[in-house]
Amino acid sequence: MLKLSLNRVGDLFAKIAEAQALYLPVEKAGQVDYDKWTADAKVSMDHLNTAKSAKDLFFPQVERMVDFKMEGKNIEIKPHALSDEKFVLFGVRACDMKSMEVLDKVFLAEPVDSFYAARRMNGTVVTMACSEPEESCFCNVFGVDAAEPAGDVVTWKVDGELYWKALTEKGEALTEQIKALMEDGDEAKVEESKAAVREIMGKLPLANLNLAPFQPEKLNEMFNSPKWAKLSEACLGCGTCTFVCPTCQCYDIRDYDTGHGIQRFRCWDSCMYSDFTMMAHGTNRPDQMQRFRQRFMHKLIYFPSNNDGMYSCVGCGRCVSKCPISMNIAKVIKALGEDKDE
Amino acid sequence: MQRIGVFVCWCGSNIAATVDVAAVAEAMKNEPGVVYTTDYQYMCSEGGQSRIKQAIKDYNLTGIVVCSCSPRMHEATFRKTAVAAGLNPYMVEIANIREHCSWIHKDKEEATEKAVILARTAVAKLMLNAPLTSGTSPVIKRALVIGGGIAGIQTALDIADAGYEVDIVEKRPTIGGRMAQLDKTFPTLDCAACILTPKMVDAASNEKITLYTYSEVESVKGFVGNFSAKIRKKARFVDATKCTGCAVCTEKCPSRKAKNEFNMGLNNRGAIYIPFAQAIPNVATIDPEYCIHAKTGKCGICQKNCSAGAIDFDQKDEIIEREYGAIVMATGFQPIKLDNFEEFGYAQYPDVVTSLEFERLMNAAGPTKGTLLRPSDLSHPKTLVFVQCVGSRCSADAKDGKPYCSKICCMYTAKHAMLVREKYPDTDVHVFYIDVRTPGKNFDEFQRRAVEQYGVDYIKGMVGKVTKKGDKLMVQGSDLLNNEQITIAADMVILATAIEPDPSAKQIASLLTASIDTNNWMTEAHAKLRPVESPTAGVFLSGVCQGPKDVPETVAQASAAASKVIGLLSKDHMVTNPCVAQSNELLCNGCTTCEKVCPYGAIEYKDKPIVGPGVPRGTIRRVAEVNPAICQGCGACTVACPSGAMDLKGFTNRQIMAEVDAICK
Amino acid sequence: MQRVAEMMLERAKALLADGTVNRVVGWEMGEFFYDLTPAVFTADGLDKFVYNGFSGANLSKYMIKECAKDGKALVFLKPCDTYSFNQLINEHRVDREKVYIIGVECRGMIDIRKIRDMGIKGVTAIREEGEELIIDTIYGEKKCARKDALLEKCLCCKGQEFVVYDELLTTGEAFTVGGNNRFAKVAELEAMTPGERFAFWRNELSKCIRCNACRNVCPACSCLQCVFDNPKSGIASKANADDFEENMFHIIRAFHVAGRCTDCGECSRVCPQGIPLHLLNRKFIKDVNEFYGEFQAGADNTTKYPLTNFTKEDVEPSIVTNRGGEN
Amino acid sequence: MQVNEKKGEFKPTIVAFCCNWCSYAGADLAGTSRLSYPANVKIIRVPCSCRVNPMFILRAFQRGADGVILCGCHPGDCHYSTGNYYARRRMTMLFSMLDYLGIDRKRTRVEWVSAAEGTKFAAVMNDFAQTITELGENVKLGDLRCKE
Amino acid sequence: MHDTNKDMAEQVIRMSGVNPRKCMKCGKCSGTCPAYDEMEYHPHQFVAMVEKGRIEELMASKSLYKCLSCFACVERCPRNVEPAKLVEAVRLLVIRQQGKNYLKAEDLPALLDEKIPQQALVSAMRKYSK
Repeated sequence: MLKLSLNRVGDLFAKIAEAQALYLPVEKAGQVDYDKWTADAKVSMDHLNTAKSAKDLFFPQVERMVDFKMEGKNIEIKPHALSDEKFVLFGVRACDMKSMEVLDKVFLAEPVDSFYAARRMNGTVVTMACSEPEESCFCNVFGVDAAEPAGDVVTWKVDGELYWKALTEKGEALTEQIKALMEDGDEAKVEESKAAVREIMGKLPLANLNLAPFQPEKLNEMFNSPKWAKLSEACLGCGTCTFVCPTCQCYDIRDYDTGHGIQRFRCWDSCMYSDFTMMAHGTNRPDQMQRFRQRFMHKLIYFPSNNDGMYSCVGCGRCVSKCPISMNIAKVIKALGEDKDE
Repeated sequence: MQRIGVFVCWCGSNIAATVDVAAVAEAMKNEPGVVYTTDYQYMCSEGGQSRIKQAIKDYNLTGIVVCSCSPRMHEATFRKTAVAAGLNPYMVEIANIREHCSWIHKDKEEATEKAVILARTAVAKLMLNAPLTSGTSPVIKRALVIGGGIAGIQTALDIADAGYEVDIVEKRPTIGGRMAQLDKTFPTLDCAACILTPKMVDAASNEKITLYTYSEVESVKGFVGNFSAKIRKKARFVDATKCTGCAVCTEKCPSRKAKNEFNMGLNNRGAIYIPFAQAIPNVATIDPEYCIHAKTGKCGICQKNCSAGAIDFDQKDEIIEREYGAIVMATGFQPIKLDNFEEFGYAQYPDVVTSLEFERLMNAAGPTKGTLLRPSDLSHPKTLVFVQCVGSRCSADAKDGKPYCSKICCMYTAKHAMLVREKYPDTDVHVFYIDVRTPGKNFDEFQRRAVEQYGVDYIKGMVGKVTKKGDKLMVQGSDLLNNEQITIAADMVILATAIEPDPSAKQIASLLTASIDTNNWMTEAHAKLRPVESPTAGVFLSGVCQGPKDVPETVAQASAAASKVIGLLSKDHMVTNPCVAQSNELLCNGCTTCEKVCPYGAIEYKDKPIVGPGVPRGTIRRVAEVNPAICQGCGACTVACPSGAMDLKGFTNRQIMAEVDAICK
Repeated sequence: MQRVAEMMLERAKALLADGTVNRVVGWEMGEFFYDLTPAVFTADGLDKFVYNGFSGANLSKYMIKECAKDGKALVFLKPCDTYSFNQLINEHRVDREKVYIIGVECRGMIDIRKIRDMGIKGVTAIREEGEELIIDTIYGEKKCARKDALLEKCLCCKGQEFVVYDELLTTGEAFTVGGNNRFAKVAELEAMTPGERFAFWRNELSKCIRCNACRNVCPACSCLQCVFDNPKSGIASKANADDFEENMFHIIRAFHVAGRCTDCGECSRVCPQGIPLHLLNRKFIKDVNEFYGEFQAGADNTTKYPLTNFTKEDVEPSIVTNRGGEN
Repeated sequence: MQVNEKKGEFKPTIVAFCCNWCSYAGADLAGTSRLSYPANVKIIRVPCSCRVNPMFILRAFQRGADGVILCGCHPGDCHYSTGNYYARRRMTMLFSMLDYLGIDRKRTRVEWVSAAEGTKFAAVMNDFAQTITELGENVKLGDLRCKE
Repeated sequence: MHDTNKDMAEQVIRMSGVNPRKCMKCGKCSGTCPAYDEMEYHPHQFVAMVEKGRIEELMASKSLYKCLSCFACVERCPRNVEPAKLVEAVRLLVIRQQGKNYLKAEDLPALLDEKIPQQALVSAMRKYSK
């Protein structure tokens, strides 16, 4: 394990950025999101969760897929090049790291999504353990240890020092690049901080959400629960929850006529939208209750059914804090998990 | 997919000298949808047109772009050409490469490049064109004239002369209007009754004209060619078919409290009355407000004295419903109320009168039988002061009065002054004026005659106040030319009162969704080019309801309105402009924003069953519906509509954006 | 506020009991003190009914949906919410006959984001003690002044007038909320150079993720299908593919609600990216006031809205293009 | 935007929306009178200035226009009586918003040009083209995808 | 027009809030003025002279103090020109120029006539001091 004084992280970032692009939490107009590091970027080391999740780096909101060029009446089809930018993603929290496992299940399963795969291959993820969890956090419910994230490299912030430990080959390679800045670190201090964080995690208000009822065999019962109507009643049908969610992975494919040709791109879609999966005959989920139900059934029942029990929620709490009407997965788990209908 | 032909015109050398027409035709070959291009010397010539027709047939074209002169010049020509070849006329687009290109540019390369872009733009628009069909709506061959003054009478007579049925609705018991109250008319000084009453008789006797006197329009529905009106025929309590107009009842009636409206309230009339001797119809009317029988159930003197047995106390209001193709507003005017101009003492002193009251005092059929006697003591006035511009030309923010010039006062004041001096040479007549405005045939000569021949004393200045001293009215005013303040001891003061639209105009305008201005004058469809039409199609303006006018102007406008009505009624069907707004009911949320900006009242909101993808069966929503017969296609509603439900056929959002895209490409 | 909340519950029960209404639209208690959800209650769910400093959500727009249902609904509206409701009446989006409105006193609503921005983490409960907020967190008790945590819209409170209601529940106690000049920030931006303004808005609008929360919460955005969702409109877009689309969406949205926006502030309140969207709407409101005379959307049911109206003496667009300063 | 390779100078793209009854006819008169204005001004005919949706103006900038001008009948002379009054308010508001967003306010303009004002039409277009040429290429409100 | 006069005219217009251009020269103000005969310049001339910038002449004229401030001209002007307000403004200009009021409160007792009604006193103060 290596360490570096937090006062010198600037040097660390500069060093990393020498060899590849560096993305990390940056404050812009009062909001912290992943952005490219520059010497004058306002890097936020303390912010717990970025507003948008780390998935943006691998599955961006808009991705160009193919161009159609028109010359006279001829059309030429030009697939858009895959991203070849080598980059380091720094400061990913345990929950967002966990979300990559979920996304990998979707995008790296056959047929492999080449856009996603290219970005995954080119990216090295440096995670950071949490030190001050929020009341909206419930990653522990999904088996995530906020104190010990996965990733290519994991870091801890303890007593003014950044502790650094490579976990994978990619991580080792990155460590080689920056080793000169580092000194050896003391594992015991990190262990101490891990224990403290785990203790807080256990005491969080949402720490005891009960996932036991959400089993594949309960599909019909859950689907037909009368509670959905009440839960979805106030839903605005906006895409906030899906867009800030680190695991939501639905997209739409659209064409844009530039006047000289067509650019085909994909962009995030939201199952909360009224035109989600709009088919020739219309939409297959005509009311908001059905759309709302889809989102949570997918996260809690359908996805685990198809992926060895892996829920497609990681408990990051973004929907808890961002939903305009404060309706979120935690409330859904509680309501549906209760034994009896109210 | 469209199959488009592009036809590039040389216009002789007008275009070809500056634009490489062949290059334009060649460039268009690469545009999506274009299957044929050519160029020719004169596309609008018979040769050019037949080439277009031939190409439409040979290449099975679905639409054509003609690159030529302005569409304002030949769009109609090429539309006809397209129709002759079996195309829809709205599948034609014009690229204006003459006025907007070859004529203003010198550099051939530059002009050619621009012509290509203009042609491409027209193609891009045409790609999204859809065939449009002009709608038709039947025209009901009957006109309604609201108001039975000289304007309404003249309009009705002209329409009837052309062979169409006309109904006149007049709220008073007789037609004739204001003109019937006048004594003489300027500048010829012929008697008003002598020229008006024959017209009134004509109107009554014309078999095409139906008079609804003592009647009011209650509601109007529909649109141009197809109005439906409800007319309330108020109960006269006299059977008009029996009444002979002998007027015995009017003399016997014991109720004498009602002011005689015809004489501007200068004397009283009976509760049963005929407004004046030449009234049309010459039928008595009972005013229930003053009728003793109506109040108490007793009296009945008129009934006893009526040899024709025409009195019918049980008569009820009657509602008549009729359909009309056109409606003419001829609601006229009234003098404004002067109660707030306390400086002139109108409300205090009976000898301060308005000009219209003075007309009655001078009139042989008036309360003084034509002898000029002042109201207070019925003495013969020796000194008369006329004041012009009373209540006219006031600033718009003034608490009373009107901001406009009432137009007729200068002339009738000159007339009054002249008549007084002629009839009573012993009088002194003074006129206070701010300006004397006499534009009109023989008008200035007339006013000069009053000064030069009749010695009327015109004083440049305004009256500040009128007070009473003994039996004299002390008129204090300024004489600006002599820079002095003068006081004239007068026997009578006559105020040339501003005129305003009849109060019924506002209400009727709203029934017709016709617009009125801030002073309640009716608004014209175009101030210069369509002065006798209201912006609401099928509604026409006759006489003073549109703005102050004298008699000859009123008659001229009345005939003009009639000719417009005749033009409309001569059609069996109205062909409507197909480039009108259309609301997509699936998108319309019923917010009524479009309705608020429509200048024609063409948009109505209706509960309609909505059928479409994602719409539950049996859904009924309140949505906008555009009446294509009324819509003129300005497009104001399309921008007001936030949901994009409202679009304009022929100029759709998509079409205009395609044009933008093609230009900016 | 507690007293008003009790009165509200009492009235809700009474109106349900006597059959005046068959449901109640209000705010439902959440997991924490601050995460209230708008909800429709019947008699047996009222134990979760709550009205406190976090009842910021404007319930007016829900009434569009409620009016399509049978029977009459009771809704609680704060003074500023009544403007939105009135505007919805003007646009024929709600049926006044199907709604029973109780206007409720409001002393300003709290913005949890402001509390978080103070660096207060792990909030589990908040108590209002006079002008102070006592905040329980995982990391111990914190305090802050109530006025420092108010929503932007409350700092510029429209006042305590209700423009539409059936009955009112107020304590009658005197208090003041807001008092800030709502156009101060707009004026500040106007005073900047165009370059600075451009940078400001790029910085803000580039955060937009096009989640449509602003649009979907907006009482003025009540189209059945938004032009941006309609593939036939020619301008449909689901994501901001570039800077232009970020600008376009917000300009068009502001334009579509111009003259109809009551300045209820919901757009900014719900934006997950913290974009001050109200500054766009307030610019239009300020322009309307300056160019065409003071206008408050929803204040009454008769005045024409500015963009469906005109006077012959209106200012020319050159008033903008000829503004002084650098271009 | 087109850069004329030959001359190497900036040639802005300018879109002019003209109402059918006054301004389009005014443009025709400019043509009839052979009054020249730059060729990069391209006219789109609309029935009335009130038909012009702010969307169209944004669209033009998106697609690469450097300036957009709207011409209509003089206030009071609208063929449809009131259309240009609505257009005037809408454009005032739109322009003010664009300025507020820091977008060059001189790239948009409204002019009232009657059918008799061919001279004015040409003068306005010359002046506007000059202004836009001086401002240079529109970068603040364009869509990069359309410039590829 | 002389420049100082022009400045003064603008000042009078600003102070009075009167727009002399609204005047249509009907003379009703002079027709109604009870003090007309006492005046060198009459109300309508006042308006015209302010419009033409002849302020110095007005300031020098005794007419200024013949105006009773009865506001009849203001009341009756059909164009809302409000001539009396111009008179007041010019008086003020005079006071400002000489740096003192034409009449001071202290001077009153000496001038006091028992028969003067209270209203006249108040009106005099309004006229002669600002």
